[in-house]
Amino acid sequence: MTAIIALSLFGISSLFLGFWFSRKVLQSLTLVFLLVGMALTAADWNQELLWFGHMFRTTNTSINFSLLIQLAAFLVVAFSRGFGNDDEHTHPAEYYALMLFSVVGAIMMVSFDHMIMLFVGLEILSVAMYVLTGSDKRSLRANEASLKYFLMGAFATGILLFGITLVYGATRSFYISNIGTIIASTAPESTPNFLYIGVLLMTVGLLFKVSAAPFHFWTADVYDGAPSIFTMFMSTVVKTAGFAALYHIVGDVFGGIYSTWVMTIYFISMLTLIVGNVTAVYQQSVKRMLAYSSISHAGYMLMTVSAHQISSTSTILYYSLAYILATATSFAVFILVSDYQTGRKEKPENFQSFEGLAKNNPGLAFCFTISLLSLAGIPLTGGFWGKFFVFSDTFNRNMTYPIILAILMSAIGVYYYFKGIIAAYFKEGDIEKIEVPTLFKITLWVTTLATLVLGVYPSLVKSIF
Amino acid sequence: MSFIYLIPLLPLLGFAINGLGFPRISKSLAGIIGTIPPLVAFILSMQLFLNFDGTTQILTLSEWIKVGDLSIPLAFQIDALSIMMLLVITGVGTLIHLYSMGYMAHDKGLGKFFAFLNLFVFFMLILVLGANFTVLFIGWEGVGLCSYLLIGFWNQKNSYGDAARKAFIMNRIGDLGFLAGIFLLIQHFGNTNYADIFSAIQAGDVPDNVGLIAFCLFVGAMGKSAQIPLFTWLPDAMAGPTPVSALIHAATMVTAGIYMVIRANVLFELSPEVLHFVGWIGLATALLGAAIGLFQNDIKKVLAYSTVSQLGYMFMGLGASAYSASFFHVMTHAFFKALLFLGAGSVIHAMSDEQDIRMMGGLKNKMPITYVTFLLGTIAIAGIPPFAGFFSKDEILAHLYHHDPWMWGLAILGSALTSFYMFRVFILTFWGEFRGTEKQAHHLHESPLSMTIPLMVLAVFSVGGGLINLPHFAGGHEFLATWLAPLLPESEGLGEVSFLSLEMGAPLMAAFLPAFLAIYIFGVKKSVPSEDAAISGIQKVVYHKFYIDELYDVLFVKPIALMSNFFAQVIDFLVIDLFVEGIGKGVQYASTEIRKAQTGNVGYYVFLMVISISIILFLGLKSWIL
Amino acid sequence: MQSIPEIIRTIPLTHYVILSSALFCIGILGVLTRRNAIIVFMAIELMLNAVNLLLAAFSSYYSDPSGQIFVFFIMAVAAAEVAVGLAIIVMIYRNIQSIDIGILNKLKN
Amino acid sequence: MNLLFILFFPLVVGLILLILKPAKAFIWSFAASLIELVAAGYVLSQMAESASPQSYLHDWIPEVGISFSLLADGISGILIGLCALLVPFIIATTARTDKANNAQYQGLILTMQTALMGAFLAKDAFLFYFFFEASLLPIYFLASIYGGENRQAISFKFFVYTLFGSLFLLIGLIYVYLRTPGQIHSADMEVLYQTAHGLTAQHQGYLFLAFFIAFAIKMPIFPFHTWQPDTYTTSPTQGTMLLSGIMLKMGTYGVIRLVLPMFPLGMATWGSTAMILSIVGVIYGSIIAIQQKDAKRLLAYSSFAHVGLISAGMLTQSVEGIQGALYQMLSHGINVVGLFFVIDLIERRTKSRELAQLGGITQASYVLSVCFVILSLGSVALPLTNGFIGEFLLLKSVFDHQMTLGIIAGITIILGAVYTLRLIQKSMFGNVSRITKDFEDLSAAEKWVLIPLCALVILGGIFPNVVLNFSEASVVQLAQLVK
Repeated sequence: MTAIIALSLFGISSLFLGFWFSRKVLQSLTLVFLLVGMALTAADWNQELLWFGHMFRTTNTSINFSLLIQLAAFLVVAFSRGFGNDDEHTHPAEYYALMLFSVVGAIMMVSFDHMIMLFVGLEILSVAMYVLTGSDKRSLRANEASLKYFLMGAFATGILLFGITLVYGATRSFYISNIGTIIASTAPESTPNFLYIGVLLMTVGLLFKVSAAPFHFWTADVYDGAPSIFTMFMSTVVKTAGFAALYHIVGDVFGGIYSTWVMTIYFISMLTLIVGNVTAVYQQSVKRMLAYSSISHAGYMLMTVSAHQISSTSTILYYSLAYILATATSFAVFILVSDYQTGRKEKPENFQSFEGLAKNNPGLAFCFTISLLSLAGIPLTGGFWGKFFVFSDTFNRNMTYPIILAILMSAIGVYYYFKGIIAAYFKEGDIEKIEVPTLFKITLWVTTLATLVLGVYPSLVKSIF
Repeated sequence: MSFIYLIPLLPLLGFAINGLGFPRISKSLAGIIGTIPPLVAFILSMQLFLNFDGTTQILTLSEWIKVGDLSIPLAFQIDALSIMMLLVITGVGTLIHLYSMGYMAHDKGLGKFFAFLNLFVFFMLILVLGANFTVLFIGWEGVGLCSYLLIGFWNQKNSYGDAARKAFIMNRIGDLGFLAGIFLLIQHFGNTNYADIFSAIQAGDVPDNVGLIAFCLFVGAMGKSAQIPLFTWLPDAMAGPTPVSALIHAATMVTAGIYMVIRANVLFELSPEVLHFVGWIGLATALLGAAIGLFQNDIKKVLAYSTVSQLGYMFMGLGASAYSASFFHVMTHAFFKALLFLGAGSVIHAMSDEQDIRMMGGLKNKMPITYVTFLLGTIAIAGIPPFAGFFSKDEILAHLYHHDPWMWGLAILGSALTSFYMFRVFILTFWGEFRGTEKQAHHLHESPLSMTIPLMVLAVFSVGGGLINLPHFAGGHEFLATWLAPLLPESEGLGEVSFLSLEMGAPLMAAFLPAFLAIYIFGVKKSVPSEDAAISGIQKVVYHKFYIDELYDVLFVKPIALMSNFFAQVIDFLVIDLFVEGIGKGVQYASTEIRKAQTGNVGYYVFLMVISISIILFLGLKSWIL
Repeated sequence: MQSIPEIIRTIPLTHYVILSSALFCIGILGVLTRRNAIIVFMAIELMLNAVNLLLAAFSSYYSDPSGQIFVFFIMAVAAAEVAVGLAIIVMIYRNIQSIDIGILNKLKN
Repeated sequence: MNLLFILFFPLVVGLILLILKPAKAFIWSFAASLIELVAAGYVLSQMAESASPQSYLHDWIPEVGISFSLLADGISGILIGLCALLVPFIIATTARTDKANNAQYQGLILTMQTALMGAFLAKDAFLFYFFFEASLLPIYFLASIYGGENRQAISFKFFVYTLFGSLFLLIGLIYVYLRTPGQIHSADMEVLYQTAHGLTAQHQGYLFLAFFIAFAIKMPIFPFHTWQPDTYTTSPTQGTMLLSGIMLKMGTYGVIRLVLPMFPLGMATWGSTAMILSIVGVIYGSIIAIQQKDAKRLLAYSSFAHVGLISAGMLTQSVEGIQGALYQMLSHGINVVGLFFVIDLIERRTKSRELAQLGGITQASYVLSVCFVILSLGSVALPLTNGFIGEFLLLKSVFDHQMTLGIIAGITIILGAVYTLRLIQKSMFGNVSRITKDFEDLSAAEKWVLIPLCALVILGGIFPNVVLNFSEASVVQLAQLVK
């Protein structure tokens, strides 16, 4: 797994490069780094390898996840413009470096084979995110967000660690492959009870990362307070990594004791669906709406996790991909519009600031619409097939109630996503042409088209996953 | 016999030309274009009649509807019955077309008018030519449509439009019954061809719900032939131009019901209770119509009600399975009622669209031809020998006498009423001195030739029409009966009757006495019906048609209107839609509630997390350990 | 003279589990009850230390070093966390002259 | 290949219009729709003479056994024909209006056509669903950009309501699909039929409900209809035509294609309920229509009533019923497009649809009134009009199925006459009103749309066999599958 080494080096080096180069250069450099990282990641395709004293295992699944994560990071970097208003007082180099580091952490989270890797990866990711969240030092909202994120994150880490410890106590191993076999081999009655507690606590710790209800409270506030670009990062990279880790743990390691955690995930997924969708209806701020929507999507993916099918992995991958593309697109447009409206409207992040977008910016409106449609799971977009696969996995387990609930909730979802479309197309507003950087524009169209392609020809990637 | 197709097609052609040509084709030309087709059709029918060899023949144009094992052909059937109807329709039709050229001369819609008339003739011919009930149904509804169009011909006047709608809708009610009958027939026989059905029945394959079938068909007849309870549209239908009333609402369309029952006599014969029902409905209608006719002052209304009651007679005849007699009456009635209507039309024409007989009087010098012809018509309908009406009505009565004396008695009463009100109208219109305004007085004039010729021709038929089926006792040999015999069941011979018997005498009394009474009251004492306001008591009830329209209004029209608003505004809007919207509102409410958990306080968040963790652990341990 | 692992083993494992669980819960309680960001943070550290203790106990019981390695990792990472966390707290103190987490609820709903 | 062309050609042109926005949008779209009509006509005639269905198969998502398979047989052929036939008329109705050269508008119509065609052509159940939902988007944008007052709320309600319904369809489909044999399941309708037949009566019951609700909302069937009057009223005329003329048929078609052959046992349990609901809708809609003041709204309710009868007829599962339903879909499509166009013409000239304010138009425009009467006669099912054939067969099938229901449903021919004649009289007859007194006669273009429609109404009444024979074989096959 040379990618993480490379990326760490890139991170460090970009810190130094920051002395000489401007933001633009750094940005393109980071993109290049990420591309290299992807290439290195993909190099291990189709060969099960162990690294770093067997603490680290690269399988195709983990590679897919790593690629997804780097893709997400790539999009975020591509969509990143000036941090704050000017590049002088802010330090782009640090931000890019931190992003690279957290990508490293994320990759460790998706391909760990030893608890330490999980923990360290998680922490690398989180600590970097604490910083990025608070990066806008003068904004009180950012401060509050970062403190909340930090406190609750640390708390969750504590829970996770306690869980790990108990599992270790029960199985005498940190190697999850061993853990799996040990659990499988020992008779249920002879396994100490705190194994189960450990499993549950680990699950909880990771559920916090993917912001599943009732451990979702930080999400809305942190997403809201953080600078939009890092919100994008959190809702794509962090979430994907979290899900990969979660599924790796409960699916692969504790698959043998499915019954111990399935009920928890089962109910939590339903609760998450309800909380995410229903709360989103009320939101006036697009940013918060997207925050809740990311909660609700966690709910959909958890349905697959709880279904625990062979196909679940590929479903999660597909869903994450569609979700990453759609979220990145919608956030990108959101960033443009809210930046444009700052100073013009007193609440630049609300739906009102999108009114009349289609008149002078048909392109932006279109991309925004497609991304929202994809999030809402309407055909022609990747989101539809994501939902489709989720439903079909869940049905394989004959879990009828979650399906019914999921349907009601996706109907509700349509309701709040379309608030954006309605604002953009059918409301009167006064938005002149917003000028968009070339790279930004290209990336925007690429993600949009990718969403459509996923919608009409899903097997393009489905065949890989 | 391919020229048979021409018979219906010619009027259709006329309709097409006039319809598409309107209003470019000049009025005179339009009249001619409109009149020629029925004339030619009549000649062709005559041709058909003359060399008809008594064998029923069926000509299939094409498959019409073919679904699964149901197959309905577009087929024509030529037999004694249809030929007779052809003659009546085309014959009377031609005369009325001719008459219309004069009557409508001043109307700018003349071309349209002739188009509609031709269309009507076309559908009527389809109706009688059809070789199965479904094709009959085409004509059946088609004539309904034409009557709708023609009643509402002067549609600027909303009341006319209402009358037209009323006619169409009431017919539709009947049609539903008819349709049900058709479905039942298909259910049992697989198709609706007369030939197949009747031969099947002769072969003994009698559906056990034959009574129901016959009843459903009769419901259709009720609507079409204005029987109780679906008769109220006919008087209103007089809103249409008078030639329309003559052709559609006297001579042809309204008798479609009788035609259909005769056509389906096999079915009806199998269900005596339905026949009985038919008879009594007919009787009730006859009496009601006659009674209402007594006090009407609108000349056309009187004729309309008399039509209703005459139709009642025909159904009475059918009820007594005196099919040929009823058909005989259909024909004579076509003659004299058409004559009367046209006469009335010519009067109205002369009176510049005045229809109230209280405004008329003393027209006999001003318009002699109309006077004479109208008189002949009146005598004919009153049933005074040896005019056409006498023979036909008398034959029906004779059958009733043998069928059910009570019916017979009441029928006699009815014919007495008829004779009275007809003479009343006649006298008030033509005798005494003129009661109208000056303006009307000084352009009173005899109608043009195009109108009087039809009058005269029809007068001749009204006088001599009886010859078609002159009974034995009068030295005839019942031509019509023998002509139709192959299509009809064996009717019991009526035995010999003499002029002196009660059976013979009563009708004569019923014809003559009321006539004299009417002459005495209105001719000698010159009394004139009082103004609407002055009418009172039972007479008022009768004058207002026993308030039947109002009754229907309260029973059906208003409730449906109320229901409509209730459904639209309460059920749809307040119940169903509120529920639908309610779901959305509910979600929004839930949203405002749930988001309150997001207090923004870290401590609180952590607290909730801890709580939920402990719940999870508790449940977990409970389920796996304890 | 016994080796330290032996001494450790003289106390049954469950005691360690109970003790560290108690510590952990105390930490949690601290997080719940205190409003001062620093003290909350210290409570979290307490939770981590509970974990460390337990890990050490396990590893010496199983005479498997990896547990103690893990402890070192936790300590290191915790240190990093402390650095970031204190930085954040300082930053907030700069802005609102207070580190009371109770008044930080601008972001809600 | 032909099928692919039929399916995607409108989309291509539609996208050209949407993206490039050429100036002469009307020419583009109208020409496109005509080409489409010719192509469809060619394919259908091919089928008619070779008497064999045409199909196209290509991998789509092999991983989960979802294929891109199209089928044009007797049943779908009718609806393809309907869709191809109506769209040119619908586009022609925009001639000489502000919408004529509005590229976006025309583009949306054409995109819509592809979505509809796809739903009718699909042989793979998920492909069907894909288009079934995709068709919502263009119509939603049409309605909420170009609609009347309060358009956003209403069309949004329509969108969510129908989408919500179709989600039930989705899970129903997935449920059956997961029970198809093989490691990789299949969503081919034939396979689904077989699989569904194997399910227990109880499951079939639930699935029937899931499917039927989806389609019932689309049609709509009482009591799922409350989105319909508002949507029809506020949508732009062409939108209403698309909705009532074609899109509604996706629901009825879905019932014929999916519900009837898949769930015989479900039908046994719930069929009668569904049929009763449909017939309630027939009467209910007709009665409401009687008192409507807004002409468009009146037509909306009448369409609601008609589709109720169609659904009732289909649910009898008899050949007559299904044939009648198909034929009535065709006729109803033609009639409503004509009727809505007439209303639109009146509205263009008088700026009003209020029946109370209209009247006497026949004096101003003889042709308009004649066409209106002919179209109305078609919708009141007068013999020798296309409406009669359909309603005759439908009523017969219901009547055979259960006599009382047949009679109740039959009341529609009375009530239908009541509200239709009222509509005619209030608009065409009577005295000219303030706004109709200077009512200008039809332009040539308008005549060229109306008169062919009227011709179709009458031809459809005289030569129904052309269509009936076309679908006969497939329907008989289907009916056997049902038994």
